[in-house]
Amino acid sequence: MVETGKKIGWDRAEMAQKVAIDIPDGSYVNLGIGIPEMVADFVPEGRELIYQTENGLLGMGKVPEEGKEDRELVNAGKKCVTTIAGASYFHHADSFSMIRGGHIDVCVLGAMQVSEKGDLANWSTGAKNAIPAVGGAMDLVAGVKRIFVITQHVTKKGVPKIIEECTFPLTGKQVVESIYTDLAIIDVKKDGLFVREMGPNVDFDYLQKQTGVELNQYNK
Amino acid sequence: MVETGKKIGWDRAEMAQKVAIDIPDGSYVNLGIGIPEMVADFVPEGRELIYQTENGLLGMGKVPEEGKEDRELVNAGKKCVTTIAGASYFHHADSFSMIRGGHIDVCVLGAMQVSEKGDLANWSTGAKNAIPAVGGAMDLVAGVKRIFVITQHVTKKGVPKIIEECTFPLTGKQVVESIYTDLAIIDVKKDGLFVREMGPNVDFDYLQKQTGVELNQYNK
Amino acid sequence: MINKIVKTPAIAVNDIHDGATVMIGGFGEAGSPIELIHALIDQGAKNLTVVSNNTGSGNIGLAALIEHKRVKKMICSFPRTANSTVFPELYNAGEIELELVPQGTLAERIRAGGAGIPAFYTPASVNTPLAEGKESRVFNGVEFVLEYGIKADFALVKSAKADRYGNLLYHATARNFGPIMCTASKTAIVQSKSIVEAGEIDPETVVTPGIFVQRVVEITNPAHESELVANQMKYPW
Amino acid sequence: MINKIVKTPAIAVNDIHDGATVMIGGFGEAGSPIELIHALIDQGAKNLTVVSNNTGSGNIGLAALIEHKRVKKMICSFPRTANSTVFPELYNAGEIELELVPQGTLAERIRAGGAGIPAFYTPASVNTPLAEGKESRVFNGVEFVLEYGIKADFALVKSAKADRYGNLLYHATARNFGPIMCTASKTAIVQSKSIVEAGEIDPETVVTPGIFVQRVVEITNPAHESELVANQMKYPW
Repeated sequence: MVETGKKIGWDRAEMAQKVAIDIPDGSYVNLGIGIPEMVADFVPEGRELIYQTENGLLGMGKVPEEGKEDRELVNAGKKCVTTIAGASYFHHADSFSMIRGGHIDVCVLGAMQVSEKGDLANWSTGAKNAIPAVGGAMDLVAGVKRIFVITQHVTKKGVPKIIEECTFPLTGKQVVESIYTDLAIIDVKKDGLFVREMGPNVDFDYLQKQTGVELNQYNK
Repeated sequence: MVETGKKIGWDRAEMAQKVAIDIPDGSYVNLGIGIPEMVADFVPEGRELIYQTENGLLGMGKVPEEGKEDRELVNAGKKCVTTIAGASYFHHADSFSMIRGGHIDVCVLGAMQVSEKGDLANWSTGAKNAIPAVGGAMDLVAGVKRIFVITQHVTKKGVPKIIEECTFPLTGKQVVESIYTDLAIIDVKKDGLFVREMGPNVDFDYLQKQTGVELNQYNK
Repeated sequence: MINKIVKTPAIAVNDIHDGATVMIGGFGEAGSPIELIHALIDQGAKNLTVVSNNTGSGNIGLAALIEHKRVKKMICSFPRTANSTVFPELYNAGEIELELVPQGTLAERIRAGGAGIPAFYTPASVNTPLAEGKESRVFNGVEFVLEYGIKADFALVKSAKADRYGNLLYHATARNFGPIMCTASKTAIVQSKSIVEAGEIDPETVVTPGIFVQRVVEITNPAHESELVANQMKYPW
Repeated sequence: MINKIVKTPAIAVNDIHDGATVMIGGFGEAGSPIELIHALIDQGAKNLTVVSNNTGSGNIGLAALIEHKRVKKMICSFPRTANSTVFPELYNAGEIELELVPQGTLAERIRAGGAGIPAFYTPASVNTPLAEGKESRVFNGVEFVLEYGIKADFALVKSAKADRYGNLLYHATARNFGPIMCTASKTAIVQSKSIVEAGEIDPETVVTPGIFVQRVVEITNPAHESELVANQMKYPW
């Protein structure tokens, strides 16, 4: 039972922080567009992560100071960024060699749907008049060692995003390792989805009701 | 009939010069190890050729002055070279992208045997105890637009090198455009081998006797 | 003397023919060769197949080329931008074809085209709609899809520094598709912010060796796509 | 703090195990990581599969590794040199295996290994003995042969400049196989003539981004292979 009136679950910053804690020191990381980008703000003290952006930069730094933007120094979301000391530029084929070749340790992506098996749908609703646009998502899920998803637990209309089988076109099959939502952290295991942690004022029954597939608890 | 006592055919430098004359201004050229390297010494005045060496240099220059050699600035024959203004270095995969991708205009190679159809054998006699070593020859003949062969017309033992079918293992099939020997320049055409030019004191009958396959004359 | 420098964008794009396949560099605004694209609009070639990661912004650059119905087909990974309705409208009206390709596959297909590799296998898109109808094959227990190299008649690319041989340096993430597109096209046409003497570019730092470039035109003050879009400019103006 | 710098070649090659696949950079003398190879000889790993363009000169470097019977199999394009009898003797005695690969195919197979491409088609070697037993396929009327990516457990590579992240610059034609071997190996071990502070290498000029490198050791005065051979040196000395 979840009490009303209290804040339920985590806000976006807290979600990003949960992801950040799970990325080991020294990792090479690709952050998707949107909430995933916030992960960079919460790297625990003492850890050094190297950010790759698939449009040709390894060693992406912070957002530039106002007035110091370079329109041709951007991330995959086409926002202006900076470089760290020790950065490098490369062309697109080399960039995706890093990705496809398994050299990136962690990729954090948004999701429309995630299935019980770790299938991810995050590029198209399959709707008739939608312009299909895939970008680098399929290459990332196929090549990066660990895929973390960060997403609201349900859609704005309250429909579960974590479900038995994705109904939207897939980005990749059996690719997601863990799902970080506003309500919980859920690991994708061979024998199902396991809840690792729940947000403030979230209990298992409440979480299960917001989820389209049966959840499991560790040690139960 | 060829008169005795007179110099018959061309020497190596003259052979190299004949090749050089046939390479158009502005060409990108890869020169094989040995006699082919001499071609660079005979580029006609007013022409600019760019030399690629498959070990990662475009814009190879002359042999360095004595004492100025850099042991890590070498050509495919592992001899010290220099660079021209406007040169570039690249790794081996990029180098063979140039070659395989059809970006090199002309490659000049030595030969053990050339067939009537333009098949080339230049890497192995197929002998039992020989250590097979192929280098970049197969990539060059498969990728470069025009393959010129420069070779003695017959072996040291007097055996014809231009023959109906190669008996040695092939480097590539139907790849040679023209053959420059000490005796003649021969073009490989769909309907046979055509003699374009003969060396000093060489006549057609003599040439034919030194050749293991029927030769044709242009305009006959 | 080898000299690939031409005087104007108009001369540079003069022989792009109707029906040509044209690769256009850029990732969004970064590396987009706007002046060359505008010269191509002026030149008039149509029925083009364009290979480019995106479909342009606003009503300038690539979006303008599409808007003027010069493009029969787009091969790209992300034909959506927040600030352009040009492509979506034509696409929904059935007036432009789209071949949607995952970004890494697009990059590798272009590289393969330039490297003489007719086809290769990639894990990207397996088990998705983008692999439908494609050959697949299992290597060591993992499924891959067969993808083909792409070649083009022309490439339009933006560089930061060039010389008469066509050696190129790029600026920051404007590099993106430029180097591989130069390799995959018969005629690579480059607009460069500066042109320097041969030898001024350190051979250790050359990104695109001149062999891959056929024409270079100096555009010292290229327009900023985002500024043009913000000012609601439409090409031609 | 990420710091890939290790103090000695011995530490750098410490965990190379018996039976490992090891890529060794170099085209003849240029780019050959002699000090790392000698450390590997001292370390003792055997039954190695070595991927390298050549088989070494004299009785030092790669030739010495082979002479000490540490190498079970060579994958290379040109196992002949004017001044080494080490490989030919073992080969003719049936004591070392050879997989002969055209140089461009070798380079592309290494690149593919590093780029997550399991297999690709190339025109090189078609209709030759080196294509025998290999799958072939016709694309647009031209025959190609199927070749597979190569991965390695370790790479030994020589660079000119490095930083703690593993970013590398090379010198002249010593670059050759180094960059692609770093991408294709789980653990790329680099000996560098100098190590500089992070940020001293211009991001525009980095040849091997640090992500592909696991260990860097500074060797400020590497031996010259040709000098050692001329002096008839034998390793270990």
